[in-house]
Amino acid sequence: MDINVKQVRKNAFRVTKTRGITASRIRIPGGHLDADLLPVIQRIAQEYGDGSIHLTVRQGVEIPGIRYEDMPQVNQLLQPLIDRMGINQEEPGTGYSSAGTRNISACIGNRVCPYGCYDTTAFAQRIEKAIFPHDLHFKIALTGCPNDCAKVRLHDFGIIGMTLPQYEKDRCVDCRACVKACAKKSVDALRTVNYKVERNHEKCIGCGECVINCPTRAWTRSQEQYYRLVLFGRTGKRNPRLAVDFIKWVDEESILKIIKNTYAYVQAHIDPNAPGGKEHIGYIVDRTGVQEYLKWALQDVNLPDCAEVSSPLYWSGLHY
Amino acid sequence: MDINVKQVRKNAFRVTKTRGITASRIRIPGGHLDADLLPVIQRIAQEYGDGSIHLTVRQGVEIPGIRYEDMPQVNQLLQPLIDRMGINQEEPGTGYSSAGTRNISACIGNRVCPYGCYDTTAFAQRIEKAIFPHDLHFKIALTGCPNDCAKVRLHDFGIIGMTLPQYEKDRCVDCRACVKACAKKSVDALRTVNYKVERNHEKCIGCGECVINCPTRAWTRSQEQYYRLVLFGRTGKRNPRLAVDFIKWVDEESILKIIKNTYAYVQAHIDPNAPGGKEHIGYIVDRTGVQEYLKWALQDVNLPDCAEVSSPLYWSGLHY
Amino acid sequence: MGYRLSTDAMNQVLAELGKQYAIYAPKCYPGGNTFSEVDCIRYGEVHTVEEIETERKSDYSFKELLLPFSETLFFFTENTIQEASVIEKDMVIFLRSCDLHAVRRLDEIYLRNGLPDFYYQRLREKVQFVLIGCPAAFDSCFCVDMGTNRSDNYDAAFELRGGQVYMAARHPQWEALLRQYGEPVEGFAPSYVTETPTRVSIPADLSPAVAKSTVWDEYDKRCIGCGRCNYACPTCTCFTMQDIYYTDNAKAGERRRVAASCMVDGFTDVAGGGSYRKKHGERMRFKVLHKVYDFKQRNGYQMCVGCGRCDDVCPEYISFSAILNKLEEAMQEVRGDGQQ
Amino acid sequence: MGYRLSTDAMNQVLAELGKQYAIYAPKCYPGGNTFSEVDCIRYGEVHTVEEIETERKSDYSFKELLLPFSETLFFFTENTIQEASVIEKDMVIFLRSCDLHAVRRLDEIYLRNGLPDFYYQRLREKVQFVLIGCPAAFDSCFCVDMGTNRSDNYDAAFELRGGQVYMAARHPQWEALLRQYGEPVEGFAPSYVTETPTRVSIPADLSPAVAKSTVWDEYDKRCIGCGRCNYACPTCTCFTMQDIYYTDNAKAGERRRVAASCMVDGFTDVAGGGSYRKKHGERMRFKVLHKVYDFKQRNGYQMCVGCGRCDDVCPEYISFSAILNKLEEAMQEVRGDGQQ
Amino acid sequence: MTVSNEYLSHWAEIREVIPHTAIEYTFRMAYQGAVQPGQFFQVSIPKYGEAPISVSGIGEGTIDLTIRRVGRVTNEVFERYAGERLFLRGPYGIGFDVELYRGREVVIVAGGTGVSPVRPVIEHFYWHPELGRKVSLIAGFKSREDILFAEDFTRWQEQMDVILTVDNNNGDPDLRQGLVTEYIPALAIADPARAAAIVVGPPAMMRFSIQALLRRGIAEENIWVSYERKMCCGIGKCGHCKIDDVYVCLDGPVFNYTRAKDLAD
Amino acid sequence: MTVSNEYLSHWAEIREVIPHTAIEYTFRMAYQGAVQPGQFFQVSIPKYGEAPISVSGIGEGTIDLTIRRVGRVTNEVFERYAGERLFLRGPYGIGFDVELYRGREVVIVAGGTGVSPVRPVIEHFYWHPELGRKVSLIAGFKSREDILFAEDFTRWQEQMDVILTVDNNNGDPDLRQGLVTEYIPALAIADPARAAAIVVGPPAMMRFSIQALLRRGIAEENIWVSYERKMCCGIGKCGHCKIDDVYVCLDGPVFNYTRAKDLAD
Repeated sequence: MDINVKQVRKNAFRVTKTRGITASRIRIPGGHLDADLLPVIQRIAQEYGDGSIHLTVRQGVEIPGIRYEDMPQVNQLLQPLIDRMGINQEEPGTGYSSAGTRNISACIGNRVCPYGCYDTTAFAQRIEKAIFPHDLHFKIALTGCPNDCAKVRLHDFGIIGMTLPQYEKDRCVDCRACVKACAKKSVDALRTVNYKVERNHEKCIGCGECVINCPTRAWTRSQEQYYRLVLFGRTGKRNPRLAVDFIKWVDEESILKIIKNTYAYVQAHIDPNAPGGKEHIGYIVDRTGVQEYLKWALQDVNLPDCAEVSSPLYWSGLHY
Repeated sequence: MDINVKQVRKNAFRVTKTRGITASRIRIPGGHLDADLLPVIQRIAQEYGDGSIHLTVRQGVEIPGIRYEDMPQVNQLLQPLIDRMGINQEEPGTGYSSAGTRNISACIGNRVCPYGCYDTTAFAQRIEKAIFPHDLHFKIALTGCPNDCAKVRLHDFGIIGMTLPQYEKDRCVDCRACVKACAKKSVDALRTVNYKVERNHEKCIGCGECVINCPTRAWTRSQEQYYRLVLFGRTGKRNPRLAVDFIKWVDEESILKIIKNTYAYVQAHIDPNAPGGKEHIGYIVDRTGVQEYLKWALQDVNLPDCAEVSSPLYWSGLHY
Repeated sequence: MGYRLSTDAMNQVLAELGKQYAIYAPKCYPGGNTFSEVDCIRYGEVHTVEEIETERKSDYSFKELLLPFSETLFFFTENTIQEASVIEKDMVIFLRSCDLHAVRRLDEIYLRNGLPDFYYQRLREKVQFVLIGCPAAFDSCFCVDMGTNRSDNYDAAFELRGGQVYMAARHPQWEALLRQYGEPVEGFAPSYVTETPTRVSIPADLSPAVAKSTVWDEYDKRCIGCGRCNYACPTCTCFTMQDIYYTDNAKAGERRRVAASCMVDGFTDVAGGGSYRKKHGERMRFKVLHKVYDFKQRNGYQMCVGCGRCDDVCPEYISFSAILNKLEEAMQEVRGDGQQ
Repeated sequence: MGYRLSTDAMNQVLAELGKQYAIYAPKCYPGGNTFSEVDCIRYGEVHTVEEIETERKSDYSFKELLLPFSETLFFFTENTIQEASVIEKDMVIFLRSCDLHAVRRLDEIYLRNGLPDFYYQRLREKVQFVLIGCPAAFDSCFCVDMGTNRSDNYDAAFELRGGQVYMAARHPQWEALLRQYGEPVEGFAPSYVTETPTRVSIPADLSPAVAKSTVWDEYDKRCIGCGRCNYACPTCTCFTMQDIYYTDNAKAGERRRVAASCMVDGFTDVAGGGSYRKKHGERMRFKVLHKVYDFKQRNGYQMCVGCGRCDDVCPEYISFSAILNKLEEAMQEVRGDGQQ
Repeated sequence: MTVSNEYLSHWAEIREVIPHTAIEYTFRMAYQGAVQPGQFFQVSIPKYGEAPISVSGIGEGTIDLTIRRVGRVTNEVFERYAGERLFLRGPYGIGFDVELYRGREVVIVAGGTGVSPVRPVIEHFYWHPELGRKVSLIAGFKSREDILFAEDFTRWQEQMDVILTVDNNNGDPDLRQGLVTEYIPALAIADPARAAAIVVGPPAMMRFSIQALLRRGIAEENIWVSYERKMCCGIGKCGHCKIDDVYVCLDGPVFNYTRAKDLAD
Repeated sequence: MTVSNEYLSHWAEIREVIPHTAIEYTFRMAYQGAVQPGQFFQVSIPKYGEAPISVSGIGEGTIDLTIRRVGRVTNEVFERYAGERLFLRGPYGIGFDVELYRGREVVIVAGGTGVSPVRPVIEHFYWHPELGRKVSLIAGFKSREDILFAEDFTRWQEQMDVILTVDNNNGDPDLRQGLVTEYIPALAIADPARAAAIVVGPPAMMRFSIQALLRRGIAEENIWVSYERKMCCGIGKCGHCKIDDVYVCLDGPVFNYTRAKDLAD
């Protein structure tokens, strides 16, 4: 069996622990798919795999138990998934064109969740379109609100939905539902002054608890959807760490641009001898300095006026 | 429409943002399922949902677009999933008996991944059996190795697989593959002394890179599977934080017992007025003090001799 | 006499009316609801037919036009009191039959129950009502059972049929306008609902004794006491007074009244820390009996108009109509009927 | 003469043999492989038939019994040198035909190529070989094409057939044992493979000129230079010397030799920092030609025995047999045949 | 039709401030007009708020308002002195009709600030003993420090059966000890069937006192109670005082027990 | 059959230590036995290791081992002084057969430490000029400080054409400047067809020198080279010195170019 494992990996198959056996990794940006695609997955699993599937922690589907020889057939069968999910592809019928940039993760977002501040899946798909295929090992995750169910703070780019609460004073009846909710469930950014509510904008994390708990629509959501962009969280053996806040109240366009800029930055600075071509961006930033990164990241980015850029950026976490 | 939303939630349906519409949340402990169950999911999505599904960040499946009225029918249809996944249930045909304790997450583990130190899915299923159904909001995640692809450090219980590398000196040919791999990809815990390798046990994180890179089987895995148990990581609005190391080189039985002990601890100490009955364990520990928690957690736990218990425990993270 | 108008023509009518009136109708506020990208339908000033939301029920009623959620009564300076002034224009309010029935309830309380309310009355006198024809009930509506499905005491009637506007007017000046912009239609009468998906029946022998039923206990747990049902209700009219001095200059200030809810903590607080109906089930009982018993005892007809907004707005999916339908059983329980 | 024995009887034979011999055979080391819960099959001492792994190919060969991965040659004290002693017992090694052929290659190098090797020879003289009958080839085997599928120069032959042991012995004492514990079987001969799933063909005109082919370039990227292919190969015999002084007492120490790999960095290092074959493709070319050209040039027969272990063990799934099958094309390329 | 703005208050001068306890003062206000015992005024200080306060005394050109310092408005009221002004509107509600008690034995049971609304009734019979037959007064307070109208009680004792009880009298011979209900059974009532009773105080105290009075043979229709609610409007609009189909501000605060007994909060 | 243990070394006394550069010394060892120029010994210090070292001089009862301090063993060797001992085994391999050069013009091109193995050949013709015809020596070093056997060069110049070149002579008139190959074209060779050449040095230097010599008309079969490999065993076992089907330790280190030219590393 002569297999170019680098090509196998690039083609989104895995080199498994079992000799001769691979696994197919299906991208599902944002985790959402039409149920009529399930038979496609089932067929691959049953005809070429071991009949089981694994829903991955990045919300892809991994089909184990596939023989390397069967990769071309599996790639053929994957095509409807690739087409329907709108995955950029170099050549139809050849499966995924890259695997370095991981499936873009997202909580279920505002399609379903009451807390979600935006359509996480749609934004995930938009990012996917903009950056995939790419061999660089980027992990991007989106979460609908500061509850961060998607745990984006352990990804390279964590995108946290926010709403800028709009307060219509004349609809407020001083029931204090917002104030209590903010204190109990969020960051205690609301105070009652003269029976009306004052929001501490610096403290506010844009979670929308005030809106959710307001019985009169005195609090409503901003038409604009905002985000907190957090950077370079990671797990891993040496220094697992939380992402740090980069920009609060940032917009979708800026995030897209910053991500693309970061690809350029990493391509320019990655250690060419990194094992498996993987070097976590965090280590690259350690080497170049944060300022160099920021120079690249913010190039040609037009931040909204309300955006708050954190500076300087410090990461900590555990060190082994 | 008169719906007891507490019962809806307990029954693992969601109160969505859309009036009258719920979503069914399918538990898939460890994320692994037989592909022949996919038609069950598909049928629910197509007959009762909106035809789409969401693979959740906890590796369950969420079927959106279901009318509350249809919950009983959906529960009937869910039965094969519940049976085949071995989910403890109070009464057949009534769906899930609880939802507080979340689906147990796990990376693909050693069924597939070369780095995996144990069968994450099997352990996840074992924990599921031991603790579900339960209304307490516990998040448990397992990852096969210290790479922590499952990002367990943002869960209440993070279980990180480890192997205790066994060194057969007489098979070592001083190729230094292990030393280089450990330095480059892990924690640099290996040193060459007299052409043989010395492992710094205090530093070693049990990732198995030495074993994986050894060309002669001088390094092999321990028969015993060990774990690092990390505690009370969380996302959330107020104080997202990484889990802290609790016990290194701990065994499966002890972990199970500690988790069960923690349920008892939380039941005894949770704020009865917590919003939605949810209070993160971390806040309870803040209130009772770590020592009180440890007293409960370690009750009747027989740790293996090699287990290293961290003390004291400090969490940090971001504060908003 | 009815008239048919194109939407363009109707917009001209509205423009004409706009000279004298501020015109309010249910309106879509995109993304203006609690959850992300969910619209809110509530009352706002409109200038065109297109702005009038006729497909969806308004989440909040017209009530807030007559009894604003927050209304300044007086302005104070050091030594003077200045009554807040009323809006200058007259007002046209588009509403459905149930809401038009609700107007009578508001009037009952604010014009007749004790002394008349100065602020309500001065506004009320400026209002003309346009009935929105209501061809079909929404899921939670139960106007037919409450007898509020049909109204004749409108100043005008309005209905969209097949992209065209149908109007009838009792107001002579308006009639003239319609004649100018529309064409007469024989026999136009606004549609009204004759059956509703939700049905309610209220026991004939309902009495305060029902308070002792266990039916209310369920709501101790289910109800979160948020007050949405009250704020959305077109007949709930309670308020609380607030006096403030301005942050910018404590010598000046105002007295306001804001909508109050009998479901929300603090409603029954008395001086010194006492309060009544601490349990949410008790509040629910109070509210329900107010709507379908007390008011009727006092005024001879039911307060609840069956619009179903309380059901629609409840985040806990507590259904008011479902409670009404439990009253029979609750009465049996307190009478000692049934199983025992 | 062949014998059939029950496994119990065979275990008694082994027990008898165990008095004189340390018996080595491929053995399953549960979870002993690189990846979690994957068994490793390699050589170890056995005492029962059940311990002998006959179903799976051993990941590592018998080689390490004759040429341990790490072997102490001398012990040193301040002024003395003490030759390491040899194991006391004689040795029986169970192996398949391919490996038995490999023994000849080891002998070729260690007994004949230059001066004989003292350490090898003194071990080699203690060894008896038991051929394991090989009824079917594994996926990566290509012994037939290498002519190593059949061996007759065994001291005994062994095969499990339907749960029973079949043995034949050339060693007179063993014959006696078999007669004692087993029953004679006419015409027993150990099975051997006659076809393999993997086929190889080596160009008749293969020459060092093939070094210039571009076929090797692929391995610059694919090969990681880990040496597994060498360590697993039954015919790779290179070693490196190591002298150490003990950590506990620097006055004492030892000289060892450890297995070396021509694929691993450092193999060709010379004093002062120079080295040869820096590119992994060059190393691959060197190894391949060593196995299927150089050795034959020197000794008249191919070194490679076609066991396929190098294919099985390569973490990068580089197939040695696939390379052999590319040699024809590579030769065409350097000859200037084919497309141009 | 233009209606008058009932929410408009009018300045009234503070004639006298009579402290009872640290947090309870009586403000004697200049006031002209008819007032019934048990009625209430909306007392306010612009920018601080408005609060319903029972009339605790009716004088010549004055009314007494006994105010407990418990919140924003009352805090601010306590900053006012004689000669300064408060805003008033009212009186509102239906009070005690003293004519109903003419010539009858009257038992008054009051707890804490519940003494305020009944004080004008007591005063009425104190100053017009000829109109009554016999007044028995049981008043309960938490402690000696909480007693309101202490001097009045001393005065009232001259003419009436006065039982002044506190939770713990600490041996003070002037005070009884225990709940007001404990003193009802022993009360000297000559003709319970015709006797009238007035009960004002916290809900539990009222409930048990009424039970005790009924056991003494006092008829339901001869018992009156006064309800405390935090009215915002005083005119049947704001809803805070509604109990069942009753608006306390319009239909009370004083109710005959035959009506009150069915009211469920 | 018992074989002797070829891996056993034997003590040999250091007679003299001759420093050349900071890191290159010649150790003159007591030694009895036949040695060919170009052969090598395995030199070791127990517990430190063993290294193959070419013979750089053959004397009466001595051999010279010129050692560069580059690693564990050689570091340790440098700690030894005259009178102390080193372990030796060997000689191994096939060296230069000086008989082949008898009466012929001999061109010797050596680079760096490549001078060591050819030194015995040079010495042979220096001490026995009657056996040769003419020896031309081109030796290249990095710099003046790297020159080995500097005094020998001075001595050899008496009898031979010696070109001593360094990368940069910094104006030193005793030294040439540039690569050894640059001096081959101008070399005086009377009868290239019969001349013999010896080339020893780094791979690239050897490759280009041979090309230059061939261009001068020296026949392939008259060129000899010596290969440097880090043998562990010296006896055809350890594999480190194998090139194609050749074991440098057995079949070399000295090869005729007709054999060497096909060897590919």
